[in-house]
Amino acid sequence: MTANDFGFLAPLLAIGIAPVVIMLAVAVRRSYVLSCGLALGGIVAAFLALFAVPQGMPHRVTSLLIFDNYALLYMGLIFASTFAVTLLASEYLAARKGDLEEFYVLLLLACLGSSLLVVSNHFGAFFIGIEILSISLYALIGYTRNGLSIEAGVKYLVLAAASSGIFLFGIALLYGETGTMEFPLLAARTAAQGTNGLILTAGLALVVAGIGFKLAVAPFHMWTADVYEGAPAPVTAFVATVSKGAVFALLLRFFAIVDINAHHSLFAAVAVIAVLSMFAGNLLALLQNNVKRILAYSSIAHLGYLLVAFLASGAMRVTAVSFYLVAYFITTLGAFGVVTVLSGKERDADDIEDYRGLFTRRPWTALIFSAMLLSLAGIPLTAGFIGKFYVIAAGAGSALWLLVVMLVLNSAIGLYYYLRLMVVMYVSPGEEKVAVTLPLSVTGYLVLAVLVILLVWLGIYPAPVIELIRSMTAGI
Amino acid sequence: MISQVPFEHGLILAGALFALGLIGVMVRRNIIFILLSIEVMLNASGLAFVVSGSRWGQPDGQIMFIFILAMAAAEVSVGLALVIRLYHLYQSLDADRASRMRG
Amino acid sequence: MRTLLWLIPALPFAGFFVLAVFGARLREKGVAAIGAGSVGVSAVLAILAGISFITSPPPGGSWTQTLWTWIGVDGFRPAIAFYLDALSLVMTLVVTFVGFLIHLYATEFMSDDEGYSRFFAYMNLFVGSMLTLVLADNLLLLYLGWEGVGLCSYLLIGFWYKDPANGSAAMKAFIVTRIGDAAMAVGLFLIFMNLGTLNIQEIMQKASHTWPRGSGLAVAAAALLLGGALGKSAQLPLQTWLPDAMAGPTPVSALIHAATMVTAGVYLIARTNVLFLLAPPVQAAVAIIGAATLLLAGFSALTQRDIKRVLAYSTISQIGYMFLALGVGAWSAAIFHFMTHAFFKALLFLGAGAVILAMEHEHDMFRMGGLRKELPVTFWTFLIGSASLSALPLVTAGFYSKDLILWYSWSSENGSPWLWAAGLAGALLTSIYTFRMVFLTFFGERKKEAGRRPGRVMTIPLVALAVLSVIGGFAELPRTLGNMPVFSEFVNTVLPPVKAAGEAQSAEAAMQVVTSFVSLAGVYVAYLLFLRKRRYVEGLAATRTGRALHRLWFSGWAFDWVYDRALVQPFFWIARINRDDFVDLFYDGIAWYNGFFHGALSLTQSGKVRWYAMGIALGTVIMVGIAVVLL
Amino acid sequence: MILVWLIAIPLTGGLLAWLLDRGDDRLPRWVSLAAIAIDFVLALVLWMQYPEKANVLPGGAWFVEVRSAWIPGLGIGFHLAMDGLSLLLVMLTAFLGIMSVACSWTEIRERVGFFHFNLMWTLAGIMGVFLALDLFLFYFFWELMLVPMYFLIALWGHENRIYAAVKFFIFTQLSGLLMLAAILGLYFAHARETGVYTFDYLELLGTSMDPAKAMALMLGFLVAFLVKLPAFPLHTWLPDAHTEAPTAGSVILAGLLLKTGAYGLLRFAVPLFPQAALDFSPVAMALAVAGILYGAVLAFAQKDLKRLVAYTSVSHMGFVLLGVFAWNELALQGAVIQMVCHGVSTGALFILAGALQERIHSRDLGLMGGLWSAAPRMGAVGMFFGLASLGLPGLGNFIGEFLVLFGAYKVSVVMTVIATTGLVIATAYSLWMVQRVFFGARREEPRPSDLGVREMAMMAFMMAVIVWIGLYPRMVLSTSEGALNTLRQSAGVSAPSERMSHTAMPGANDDGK
Repeated sequence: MTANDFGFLAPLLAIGIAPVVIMLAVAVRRSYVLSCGLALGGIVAAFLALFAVPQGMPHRVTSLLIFDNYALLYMGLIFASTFAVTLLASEYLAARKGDLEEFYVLLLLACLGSSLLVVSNHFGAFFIGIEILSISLYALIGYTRNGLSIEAGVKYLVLAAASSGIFLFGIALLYGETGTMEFPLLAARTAAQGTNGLILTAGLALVVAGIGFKLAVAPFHMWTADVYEGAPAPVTAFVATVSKGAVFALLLRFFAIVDINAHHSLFAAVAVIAVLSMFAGNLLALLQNNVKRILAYSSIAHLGYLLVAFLASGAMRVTAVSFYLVAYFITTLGAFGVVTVLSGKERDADDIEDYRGLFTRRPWTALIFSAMLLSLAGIPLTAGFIGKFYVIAAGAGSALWLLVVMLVLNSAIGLYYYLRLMVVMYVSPGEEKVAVTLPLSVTGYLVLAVLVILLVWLGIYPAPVIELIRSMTAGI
Repeated sequence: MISQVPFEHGLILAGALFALGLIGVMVRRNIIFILLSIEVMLNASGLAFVVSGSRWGQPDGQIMFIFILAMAAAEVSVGLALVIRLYHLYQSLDADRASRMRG
Repeated sequence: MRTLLWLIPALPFAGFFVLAVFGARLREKGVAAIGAGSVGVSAVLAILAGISFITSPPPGGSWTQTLWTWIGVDGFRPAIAFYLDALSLVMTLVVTFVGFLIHLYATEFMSDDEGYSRFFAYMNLFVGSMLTLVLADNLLLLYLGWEGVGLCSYLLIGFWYKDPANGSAAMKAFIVTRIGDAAMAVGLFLIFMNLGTLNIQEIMQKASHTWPRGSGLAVAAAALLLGGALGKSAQLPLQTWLPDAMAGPTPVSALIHAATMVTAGVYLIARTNVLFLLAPPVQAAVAIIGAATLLLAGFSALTQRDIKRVLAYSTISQIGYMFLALGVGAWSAAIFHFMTHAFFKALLFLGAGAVILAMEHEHDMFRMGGLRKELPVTFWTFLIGSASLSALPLVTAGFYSKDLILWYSWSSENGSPWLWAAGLAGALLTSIYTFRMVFLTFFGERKKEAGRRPGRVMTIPLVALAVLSVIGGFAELPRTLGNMPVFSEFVNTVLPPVKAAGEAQSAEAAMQVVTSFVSLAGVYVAYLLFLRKRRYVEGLAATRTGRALHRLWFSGWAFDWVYDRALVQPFFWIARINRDDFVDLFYDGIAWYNGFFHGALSLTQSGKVRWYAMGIALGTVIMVGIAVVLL
Repeated sequence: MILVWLIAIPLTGGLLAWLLDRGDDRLPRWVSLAAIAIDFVLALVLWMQYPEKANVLPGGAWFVEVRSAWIPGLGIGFHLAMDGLSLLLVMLTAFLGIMSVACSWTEIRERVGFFHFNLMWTLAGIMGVFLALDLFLFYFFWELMLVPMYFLIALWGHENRIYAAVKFFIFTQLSGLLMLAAILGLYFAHARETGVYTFDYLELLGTSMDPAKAMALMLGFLVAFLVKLPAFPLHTWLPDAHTEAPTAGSVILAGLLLKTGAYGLLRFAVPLFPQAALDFSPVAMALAVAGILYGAVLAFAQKDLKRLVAYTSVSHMGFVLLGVFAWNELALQGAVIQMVCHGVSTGALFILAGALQERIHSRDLGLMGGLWSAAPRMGAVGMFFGLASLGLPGLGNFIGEFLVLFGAYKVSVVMTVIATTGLVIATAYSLWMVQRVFFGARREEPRPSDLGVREMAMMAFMMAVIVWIGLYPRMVLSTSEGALNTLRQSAGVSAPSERMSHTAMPGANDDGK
């Protein structure tokens, strides 16, 4: 460990120190505003530290971690998203009773776990990162301690732990076959061994299955809707974006090193997962009446789309996945942001009836939500459009025509429920519903406004972001 | 050097344990037993690590096992806290009762 | 004059435009002035054009006035251009002059109708279209006029729109003629495709160079054009619309469904005579269709009760004569019969209109009778018209024209005794049904008081047409009777002369005696059966065969019944059963399956964590399974 | 730059209309009207500058062009260009845009600003489709116009509007995505051949690939355009959407959206894959003919006035499809004329249906009848457009249909003959419609009022256009001539007509037997 190493570690350190500081502060005096502010400060510091990393990338810190542009990009994405979640949560939580300060401790820890995932170069680091993330999430999901929240927390805990067992077993198999858990070394030895080792393939499959749970792809998806529904809306946003994005970033890095195209059977298995996810997600969402569940199912389908790009080869693959993730982060944060700002003290605004006539009551909120839904549906002028275009382009570029056609068919199915949700907001409310009348959340709307601007900007002029992503992911 | 247990034998044992744990998660209704079964799964994975480590004569497998232990402890502590809340809500430890969200 | 040719059709169009836009605000007098006036001026112009055309015949025998290129794509350049030669001049004169008389008549006939201005707007539009048809220099413009007159026919049959029956008759007329028009359209495609032009004169030239006589393409082209002509001229098998078309006001029947539009088919065939000459089978078909039609329609006319339906069947029958003439190559005879027919049939319709008006819109002849005294002018003019229709010898126009046709059907190269016999039988039928009509209407006992009598404005056209119905025939005196074929000489500058087989003059004279005798005999039979000894007829009709025949003839040989069962009902049936578009079932099915799978998958979301764990376990097994099995 | 303005003005107008919707709902109407009228004037100015012989311009028939980078990393450019074909369709768009604002003047009373926002944005999207020369940009506009159209149907439509709107959206979106996949396939095929990654139409022209692949990609394009057109059996979204949409929506759907499908066929599907299109043309022509007859029969069967008109569109657009796949100058010119005239005449029929619905609150033909005596002007106008739709000579639709048939005859005699029978059924349904609505005796009181000044003015303009094109179509023909010739050249010499003309003579003989 050198001083130089610490320079690279600075973002992680900042995000790791912040929860400690908050805990100490809470020990001195409970102040919601203070802990919230400290959390924001910590994230900002970590984000700024990204720009201060020393020269000489890619740089490895021990065999566990690697710092390269790719990692910086994803850390930036994670920090920005966590920042948005923190802002969304600040007013959402303020309306609730109980000890709220620890929320930020957990949130920052989850953020730390995610960040660790994107810099990990070793299954050890991967394991530590994913467990920090998971264990924080158990508590976050059950944080509001009402019935649904607890139920969701327990479900997530049981299933996440079981899936941890699965990928751990897979890692053990890989390790047993190759004698290393370091990605590049593992890839080299795998290639030397040939790609048809039984235990090796089984190990990889188990790892993918365990990760599949985190990504909520079919058939590991069944927890998603329940957890999304039960968790507090800002936490749902975090689960849907940061936790999935970080895991996907890791998956992408791992399989960029271990060439998935060389493992034909694994490739086929992942393709099956992709198709299953698309269909399961879209069909489940079709007539669903709970908005959070709709978004949950929709996220299953979106991960299926993302896997199409993931399975592509060539230069477009990483750019397509990364751009799609950026668009998906913005859109999903926006969608759950709307749910958050509309949620009352008693329960979240997750019934489709809560949205009836929203356009008359709160035109701007309705428009923002429409923009998010359109982006999810991949309609022009939104980031989602460019994202979907990119994914289809990646698929077409690698001649994965079957997957592309499946994607296209599923987009059409998906359209149905996005439109269904959207049109509800514009029909005239039968009688004025006063179920959800919150004071306007200033920070919430601030976040939403920024997200919408980003959404449209990416939809109209994505060139700079595409260039940024390209240059940042060039090393992968 | 102590004669080693063959790698495959160790793996078979670990795999059997793992399967037992997984089946336990699926068939037990009591949430405590489900948590126990998960412990079995995690430990089976740990065993697989140890066996693998011994195959290559490296400490890495054992290090991973220690990680797993730590993680399992953390998980159980959070898990038990949630279980207590659950018990408050339902007056029962039946995992199937916690199914208000569905569809 | 030549540069003003375009004004002849343009004036009625202008009249239409003015009436359509401002008609609702004009008083009846103004409407009448514009409506009849525009056609009148057009008639004057036509006469002036005719005089100048005849006095100083243009080189090549025609004038062409091109207004502008209508469409210019690739080699396809039909123009809005008018072409005047002897044939179109005759047509133009008849159309404008008879048209004007009928307009004049209608100014009184239609007075106090709430659709007065609408009526004249339609009529003007008709005259304009008809003139476009006859003056068109290419088939596409002709087609424009062709469809235009069809449209006006439709509009005017359904003029009294409040009665749905009129609307149905109008639709029937338009749709049946459109069937023929579709064939004609294909004919246009074929001609353009193979000859590269639609200009009529160029077609004539190129066709005779390109296509050998009897070649497949020539036959196809002629047959397709014939299809159009059959529809428009109400010939077998597309004749069924014309009797129903009598639902329109009587001046309409006179103008459109007797004098002008229905003879457009005759004009078309005469205009494109080269094509028909190149296609002998088709020309023979024209003759046979004409002969068959004239007989069938004659029988039907015999049994009608409605005075206008008698005239309608009579019109079909007379056009049958014209087709017969065309078919045997007696081009000028067909046109000559067209002209005389226009005079006397218009006269008969106008007379019938006066009767109907007097009878307060009663059409049934059996409820009329003895009107001779009450409507003297009408009676005498009607009698002249009837005589002309029956071709009473020497003094009527109809005699000269029909005689010519009968003679050529025997003597021309394409003629045959069978055709002649059919024509002769038709002549007998004609005079029987004509005088049946006269006797039933004007003789016998009076059954109803005559109401409104025709005024001066209605009388003038009657008289004028009566005069023409007599003297019109003298334009063409046969060899046996003075030998002054003025008309055919004039028309034959355009139309090919008859290829006669060279029969002797004595044969022609004998033939004329026979036909004269036949038509007089018909009058006597009618007198006997319908005035003197009604019980013969009643007895005849009471027998089983008589009743069946009567029913068959009365219904126009049951064509309507057959078409209804064979075509109309199946079409309605198909339309009805597929109203909701069976293709949509497929998409509905897809939607249903999506909903079904949604329901099925939702069941897997049971909310039980153990079940979810099972899903993960299963998924893992599947994953590892695929990865290992496909290895 | 003027091309950008053409798109930007309605966009801005729509936004303004929405923002200005404060109480007085006349403001949004006037703003929208002004915006689209300016567009129309711009288009007219362009038309006047249009060179007489555009096909002699170097490098194709483009006479206005805008090109700038957009997403250079992927070879996506912001490339708009106009030739005679685009010009005609842009004019049609602006013209019907004016009509659709005018026909909503009294019909739309709720959320007027938002309505006009959607209206203007749909129009802008359509303009974009007609002008885009970068395939990505084309797809962008193609999708862009859907959302506001969806809102128009779903929010201001009739009873069953949500169903119709969703059906419309899903049909077009699904087919659009297939087209996107095909666009990308072409993009990569071109890159593999030349190493240049670009979506630019002009560069993608003439990309060579193996026939099977070309056919697959062509079908991807085709399916999008055939859904939009719509062609049998992909048409079932149309009757629902047309029927349920508000009047302005129906006008735009029938008048413009369908034309984007035809435009796509002309501009992209055939020139990009000439050989595949040629191989496919018998099937396409058969579909076209099936559509002509099927749509006509269904139109005849309908009880709902707007549904009837909707099915007539299926029939009429069949002629366009027939013309496009005949691919000779006559047929193509006919298709273009048919596009323009169908847009105007069907638009007018929908406006009439809307006016009727405003008055008697029904579209059920069974409840109409005898309206002529109460509303003679409406009757006359209805008659006029009924006649236009049955293809009466002297009116524009006749020119279109007949040119198509003349052209198609060169390629396939049998198809042409069958298509011609469609004219008879067209007569049946058009007359049937007029009969049911206007003739007969009026059963129910009160009598509806006749068309007012605003409505009459609209109708007068639309009738004038139809008559003008019917009698003097040369201005339209000469405008599109250069563009169509260029398209035919870019498709290469192996156009269907060239090949088929060898077989046309014996074919004609067979027909004559």
